[in-house]
Order: sequence, then structure tokens, then C-alpha cells
Amino acid sequence: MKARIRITLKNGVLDPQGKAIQNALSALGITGVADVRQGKYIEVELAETSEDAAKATVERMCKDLLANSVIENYAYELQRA
Amino acid sequence: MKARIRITLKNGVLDPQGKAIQNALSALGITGVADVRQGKYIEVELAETSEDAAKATVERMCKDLLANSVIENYAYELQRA
Amino acid sequence: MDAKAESRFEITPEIVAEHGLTPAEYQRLLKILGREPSFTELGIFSVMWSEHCSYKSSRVWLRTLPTTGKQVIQGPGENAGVVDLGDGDAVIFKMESHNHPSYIEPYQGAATGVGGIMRDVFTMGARPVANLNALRFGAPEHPKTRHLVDGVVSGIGGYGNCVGVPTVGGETNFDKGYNNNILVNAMCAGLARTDKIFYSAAKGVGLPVIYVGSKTGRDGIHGATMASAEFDDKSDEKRPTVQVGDPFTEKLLIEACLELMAKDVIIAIQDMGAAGLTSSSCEMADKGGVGIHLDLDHVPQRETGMTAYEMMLSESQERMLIILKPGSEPEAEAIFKKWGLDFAVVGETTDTGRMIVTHRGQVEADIPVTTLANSAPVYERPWYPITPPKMILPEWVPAPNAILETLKAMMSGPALASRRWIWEQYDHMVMGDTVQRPGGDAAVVRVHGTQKGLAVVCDVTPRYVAADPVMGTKQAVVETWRNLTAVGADPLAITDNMNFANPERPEVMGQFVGSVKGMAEACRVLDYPVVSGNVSLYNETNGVGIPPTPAIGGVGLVPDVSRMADIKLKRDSDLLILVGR
Amino acid sequence: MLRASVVVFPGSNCDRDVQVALEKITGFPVKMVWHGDASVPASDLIVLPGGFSYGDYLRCGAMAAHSPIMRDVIAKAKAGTPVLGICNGFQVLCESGLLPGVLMRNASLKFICRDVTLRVDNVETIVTKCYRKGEVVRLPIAHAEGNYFADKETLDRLEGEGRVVFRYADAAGEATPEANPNGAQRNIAGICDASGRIVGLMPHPERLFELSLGGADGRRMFESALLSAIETTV
Ligand SMILES: Nc1ncnc2c1ncn2[C@@H]1O[C@H](COP(=O)(O)OP(=O)(O)O)[C@@H](O)[C@H]1O
Repeated sequence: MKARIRITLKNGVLDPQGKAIQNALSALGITGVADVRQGKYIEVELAETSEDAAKATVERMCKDLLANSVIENYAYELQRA
Repeated sequence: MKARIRITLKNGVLDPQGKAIQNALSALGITGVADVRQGKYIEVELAETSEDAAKATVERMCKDLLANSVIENYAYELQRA
Repeated sequence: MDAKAESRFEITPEIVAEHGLTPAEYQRLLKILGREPSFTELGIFSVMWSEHCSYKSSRVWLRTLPTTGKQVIQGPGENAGVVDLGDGDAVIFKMESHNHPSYIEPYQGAATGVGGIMRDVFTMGARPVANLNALRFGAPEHPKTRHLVDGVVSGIGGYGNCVGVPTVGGETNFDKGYNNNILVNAMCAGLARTDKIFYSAAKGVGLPVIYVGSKTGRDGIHGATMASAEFDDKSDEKRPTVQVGDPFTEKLLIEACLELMAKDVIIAIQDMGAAGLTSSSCEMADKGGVGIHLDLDHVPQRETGMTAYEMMLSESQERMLIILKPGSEPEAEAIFKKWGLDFAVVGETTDTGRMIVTHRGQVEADIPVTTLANSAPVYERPWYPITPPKMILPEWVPAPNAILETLKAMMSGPALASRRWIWEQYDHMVMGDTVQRPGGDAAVVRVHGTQKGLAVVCDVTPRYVAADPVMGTKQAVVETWRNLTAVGADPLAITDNMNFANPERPEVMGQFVGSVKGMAEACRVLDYPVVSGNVSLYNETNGVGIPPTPAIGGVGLVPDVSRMADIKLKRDSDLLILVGR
Repeated sequence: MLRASVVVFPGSNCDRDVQVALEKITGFPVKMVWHGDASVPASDLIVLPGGFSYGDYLRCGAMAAHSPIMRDVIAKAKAGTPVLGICNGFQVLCESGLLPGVLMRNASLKFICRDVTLRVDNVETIVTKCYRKGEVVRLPIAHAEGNYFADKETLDRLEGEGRVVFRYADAAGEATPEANPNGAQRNIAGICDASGRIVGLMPHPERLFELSLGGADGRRMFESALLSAIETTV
């Protein structure tokens, strides 16, 4: 199984990177960009073949390591290899 | 339109961050992780309403700024607000 | 919560308690106002009366510290202390804790701690030139320690490196007493000219109140009260929002403020630290003996629908409040725009003596300034002196059989092992004036463009303080003195960061009192006054407190850096001499 | 005479340091050029200094590479004006395509600030004329992203054309894995373009240019720049 995990900053948490990207885009002349938020994208290759078990593993990873729930949210999709 | 952009390291480019996460996961007792790759996830809110125009804008962003083609690939999905 | 909901909010005893106010304190508030507070007013009082802002448990004792001397230009009471370096040069410095946020989000907590202390220093007109940090972590084998060390160290580096101020020293200890309550104390020293020092008194009526820096968001609301509230098991999940720092903006803010300071237009300036807009505006007005009117409609906002309560309590980082000479707004605005920073006129000083906060045409707060600034309760908390344990005489301790092995074991243990792995993650050379790098007794940075050197160091051994608060703290002060002397500096003054557990326990208060007494005596004897400092209480989880940790930061002057001393052995067969008793 | 210009991006933080070094060593005043300006004044050397331009957000140097001033820097560089990129400046040169490759996260994933030893492999560039070929020098590094990466073809081309200017090496001049602080491919610390007029390197020569700072190996880099300027004007 492959898990594709996205970690994003919670709403309301300052995102200096996103803001800087937005400014840079407009300096490049790319207009009509209302908002940019930067997060992390993590791809994990799991030995697990059952969907439920994979889900449980990914949840644990996200909670214990990949995301800090004080400022971040996570979301993911599972995909059979 | 919202664009959800994933930027990943090209195959063959070493990813020490991914490796570090993999090690940390195994230290946490999370096993069965065959590989981890870390990338960036960027969400962009576009004023654009036509799909084709949005696509062209996102392509330009990725090529000109968001991804460095020496080491990175990009992929994205568009979503109506 | 939208504005309408806010006005409907009824103030129940639960809400009062949630704001960290005791019933007696709430009665005091009612008496001051002569009526029920609005929700915004309750928030304002709660942060102003928090331990963090009001020093209500420590104030009576801090007054006993020696704070004057011929070298002192400004003692405690401003954003940072100021000491004369001769030839028109001054050093401005202070230390501050960011303990609780760093435990919850180590990277951001430590990073914003560094950002906050630098703002305290450049607010007064100094260019920050040296950062230090005093860190205490739990036992090395504790499951959380590695993660916390990693996060804290990279957060400190991440912020300081980006801003471009060298991190030149600090100290790091591990002790199980900090397992659930790490300490992150950040110190910053900056250089200014004595005729270009800026203070926070908003003297004058009808002056524009200017907001500059980043936009205001809902960051760290209740942060100031959190920093003073004891932890419990639930804090892991309660997880109040911590602020995210933006060192890039801080760098721009430093450059913009210094550029503005070079003009003759600033009457007063203060950073928005803990309790943000509330404490900065109130303190500036109080010191200037004026009233202040804030119109929150003009506050640059990052989020939509922010209430007056949220804006007054927000702890968004990288913001400053400035009182300008009238008419100079366009000149000031041009500078901040050039650096890509927000600039807004958010109010003016008045002759009403009141702090009036309006938002969308409504008066959200109307409080007498002096009362708000000075009415915080002052507690003389019960304490008893700590009896030091019996002295252990050297002859009672059996000598180790393998001295060399023992020495090796000690040197490689977590207490004494080299900290190179930490300071190599900090840029300690940027600015091109670091003439003595970390690793020695004290670090030395040159006063830019001169041959003078500023020596900086921080020290404390909590074990000693726990055994004997008076002697242990004297020892800490004296150790900074020795470290400064060892590089060839004349020690000048100190800052301190008093980290203790719950002051409502008499033995903790006893540690605190003993520590202040020891510091006062050592400083008096050495003519080494305390010019700034910070107190962090309630460092306690589930009733278990941290070891008493009064971190001392010392600064000294090296008259000529070409004659500085360092710890490097220079040549074979040089003599080693042991001095002292 | 040396007319040097230092470009100041928002977030640059070694701009003053390099200005001080250049002025002290060459005796000529240095112009500071703001990133928002349309052009760099006529110069014998343009320096892109170290620091965290635009916060180093997204990727180091990426945003600076697209700033207004860089359009002119790129044009001037292509027309032959010497350009030196130090640390963040090297990252900007790579991101703007003036030099090949990219600087990735250090293999240790940590920021590293310490002195390293380097071997000077090319002494024909505008900033290395005063060194001896194969000489080992000591300079500080201070970066989190200095891990030089390029595909094999590019690396081979760089080597073939002698465009590797500095390599991390031990005291004996061996480019060993132990001497490599950040995982850079083939221990590369600095490279140049085909003409030797555009040079980028991770170490900071401006941090060790006088003995009071603990070493002076960086000094000759600025002396070389002065010499190059004099040679082209006579
Ligand atoms: N957190 C830190 N940040 C920066 N430098 C540190 C830190 N911890 C220790 N150091 C440096 O490591 C060296 C040794 O520290 P320490 O063991 O506390 O010294 P000493 O025993 O001489 O007081 C000192 O130069 C100190 O500045």
C-alpha cells in the first residue's frame, strides 16, 4: 500500500512561507492568486496489504510524528501498489 | 479554483529527510515501512474560473518558481471552489 | 466567536476562573471599574494581572535587587537594561523565558522566544549583536527528550540564523526534574549609541499611535495567562495555539526600525510581546502620563471577523507599537513600505487618562490607564527559608580507584560533554565581529568598527541552588563574573531569568526568596548590578516542580580585543598555573 | 581600482560583512544595491551575499532569482561582468541558471556553522588568482542547504572543463568523505561558469579575512577580484 499524506497548517496559523510565495508569484506577474498555503507532502510505502490496518498505521504516524496537532492538520489517501 | 500542488523529488535524487522520517518511525515502533519520500504540498486559491486558464497558470507557477526541474517533479489537481 | 456573540457573553464565575483570575481578584476588578467589565475588559485585566505581566508574586522581592551603578544607563522597568561601554557606546540586553510554548511546540516555541527577546533589544535602539540561550531538558533517556532537544535547537537556529544575529553562547543541562517542563531562556545583547536610546513613555497628547510589522491573527490568545498557569495532564490535548514565528519579517522589522530611529521622529516605541496590543499600549500611555484611544478597525488583520477581545489579546509575533511626532507619518510609512511591512495609524494619545478601545463604532473597553497599569495585586506569598544540607567534606568521599577512567566517564557524560553539536547548528559568526567563538569561557563580539569587545555569558547550576538557594545563586552570579574575567573583560552588569515552580507553595517561594537574596548580595559585593530580567513561575506539572533555576546572563567589556585571553593552549611546554583557593 | 556592488535582498544578512571585507582589503568604496532597483551600476564585481533572501522560503535562492534586480544581474553577467555568489548568493546563481546544479538540504539535515578546509582546484577565476593550485585553505561554512547536486553528465562536464573551483578536502588536500560537511557531490564547494567570471561557493571568505577573526585565508579572494579588475582595465 502507498499512503499519500498531506500536512497543512491549521486555519488561522501564520504561514510565512505561503505568504512569501504569494508575493513572489505576483512579482513574477502571475495574477489572480487569492491565497497560498504551504504544507508538506509525504509518500509512505507500506508493507501492509489490508486497508484497515494501513489506515491505523498511517493515523498513528501522523499523530505521533508527522503532524503536531497544535498547529497542523493531516489528510491522506491510500492506494494499492 | 483551487489548485493542490505536490512537489516531489525526482527518482534517483537522494532524500535524507524521507530517510530520517523512516528511521524515526521505526524508533517509534511503527514497522513495515518500506520507503518514505518527503515533498512539498502547496494549495493555491485562484481567481480564475476556467479550467484551461487555471491549468495554464498553475503550469507556469510550477515551472517558473515552485519546482526546481533539476531535482523536482510536480503534479496537481484543480478543484472548483 | 463573532462580535455579536461577544456582547452577549455573560461573565460567569467559570469564565472568570478560565481567565486565571481568583474570585478576590475579580472583586477587585469590579471595584476598580465600578461596574461589570465587558468581555474585552475582562480579557485585558486577565493578561495585565497575569503573573507573567504583573510579577505579582515576585515584585516585592525583585525590589531588593541592586540595580544602579555608574555604568548603568537604564535599569529594570524598560524593555531591556542599558549599560555604558564608554565612547558613546552602550549595550542593551535582557533574557526571557519561553518555557511552556517550547514544550508544546519545541521548534516554534523556541524560535518565537528568540524573536521576542531580540525585539525587546532593538525596540530600544540597539542592533542585536549576540544571542545566547540557557536550555534545560529532562533526562537524556526520557522518551520525549530527544524530540524536544531537536526541536528547540533547530528552532533557535532557524530563527537567529535567518535574522542574521550570531548565537554565540549558552548552556545546556539535562535533569529528570525537567522531564515535563523544559526551560528555554533566550538572551540577546545589542549595541546602541548612548544618545540614540529609545524608551516607551508616550509623552504628549494628540500623538499618532502607529502599528507596524506583521498582521494580527488569532495567535496565542491566552498565551500570557498560559505562561503563568501550571500544567496538568490535559495540557497535551488542550494545546492552546502557539505562535508561529517569521524570522524573515523580524529581520525586515529590525532594518526598518533602525532606519526610522536614525531620523528624529520617534517619541516612544515598544514591541508587542506577551499580551500584545494590550500591555504595549497601556504601558506606553501609563509611562507617558496620558490616555490612549485605539481604534481597532485600523489594525492590520490576517483573518476575517476578529473581535476586539481577540485583537487586544493576540500574541501574533513581529509587531511593534510606535508613538510618532505628528506629521512624520508619511516619512515613517515610506520606510516600512520599502521593507514590505504593514503600517497603520491605530489611535492617538489623549488627555482623558483612559484607555479607550473602539471597534466598529462600539466602545469595547474604557479603563483608567494608571489603574490598569499599576493595580495588579501584589502578593507577599508565605515562604520559609531552605535549610542547606550539611556540608560534605572531601575526605568523606572515597577517591575513585581509576582516576583517568572516572575523568573520561565524567567528560563524556551528558552533564559535561562538549556542546559543539549544539553551537555548530547556530550561525555564530554572521556580522563578522565574533572574535571569540562558543566553546570558551565567554564569547566576545567586537563593538563594530572599534577594538572594543563585548563579552557575554550565561550560567547557573540548579543543583547548587536546590541545595542552598542563597549560596547557589551567589555561585551562579560569581561564575558569570569569572567567565567574563577569564576572557579579559571587565564585568559590568547582569540580566537574570528566574525559573521556579509554583510560588503558592511556601518551599518554592523559599527557594525564590533565597535566590533573590543570594543574587542581591553577590551583585552588591561585585558592583555588578541587575539591569533587566524575567521571572517564570509555575514551572510545574502535576504538582512536581522543576529544580530552582535562576539563569544569570552577564556582560563585560574587553577594552582591546587584541589583548583578549582564551582557553586555547598555545605552545608545547608552556606552564599551566592554578590560581585561587 | 575596484568598483564592487553588493546586492541586498530582503533577508540578506552577510551584505554588510562582505562590504566591510571588500572595503578594508581593497580600499575602494562598495555600492550597496537594493533588490527592487532596476539595475546595478557599472561594476567590476557584483557580489550576491549570504543570508536568507526572502526568508529562504520555498527553496533557498528561488525567490531572489526572480527579483527585479536579478534580471539586470543576469544580463550584465552574460555580458561579462564578474559575479561572485557566496552561500545564499551561490544558491541564487544556481536558481537563476547562471550556474548549473542545485544546493540541497545538508545530508545531516542540520544547519552547520564551522570552519572547513578546502582545496583550490581552479586558480584562473576572477576570485582565485591569488591562490596556488591545489592549495588547502580554511574558511567557515554556515548553511543548511549546501549539498551540491547535479546530474552525472553535468558533473562530468564541470570536471572536464575544470570548473570545480573549490572542493571540501582534508588538511592534506584529499577530497575524502570525512572532509565533506554536507554531502555535496564530489565534495564540490564552489564552481564557476565557462569563462571563470561567474563564481559561486558555499564557504564565506568574508568571515576569515583578518587574523583577529581567527584566520585570513579569505583575504586573497577579494585581492584576486581587485587584481582581475586591474588586469581587465590595463
Ligand atoms: N545552548 C547552547 N547554545 C550555545 N552555546 C552553548 C549552549 N550550551 C552550551 N554552549 C556553549 O558550550 C560551552 C560550554 O558550555 P558549559 O558547559 O555550560 O560551559 P561552562 O561550564 O564553561 O560554563 C560554552 O562556550 C557555551 O557557551
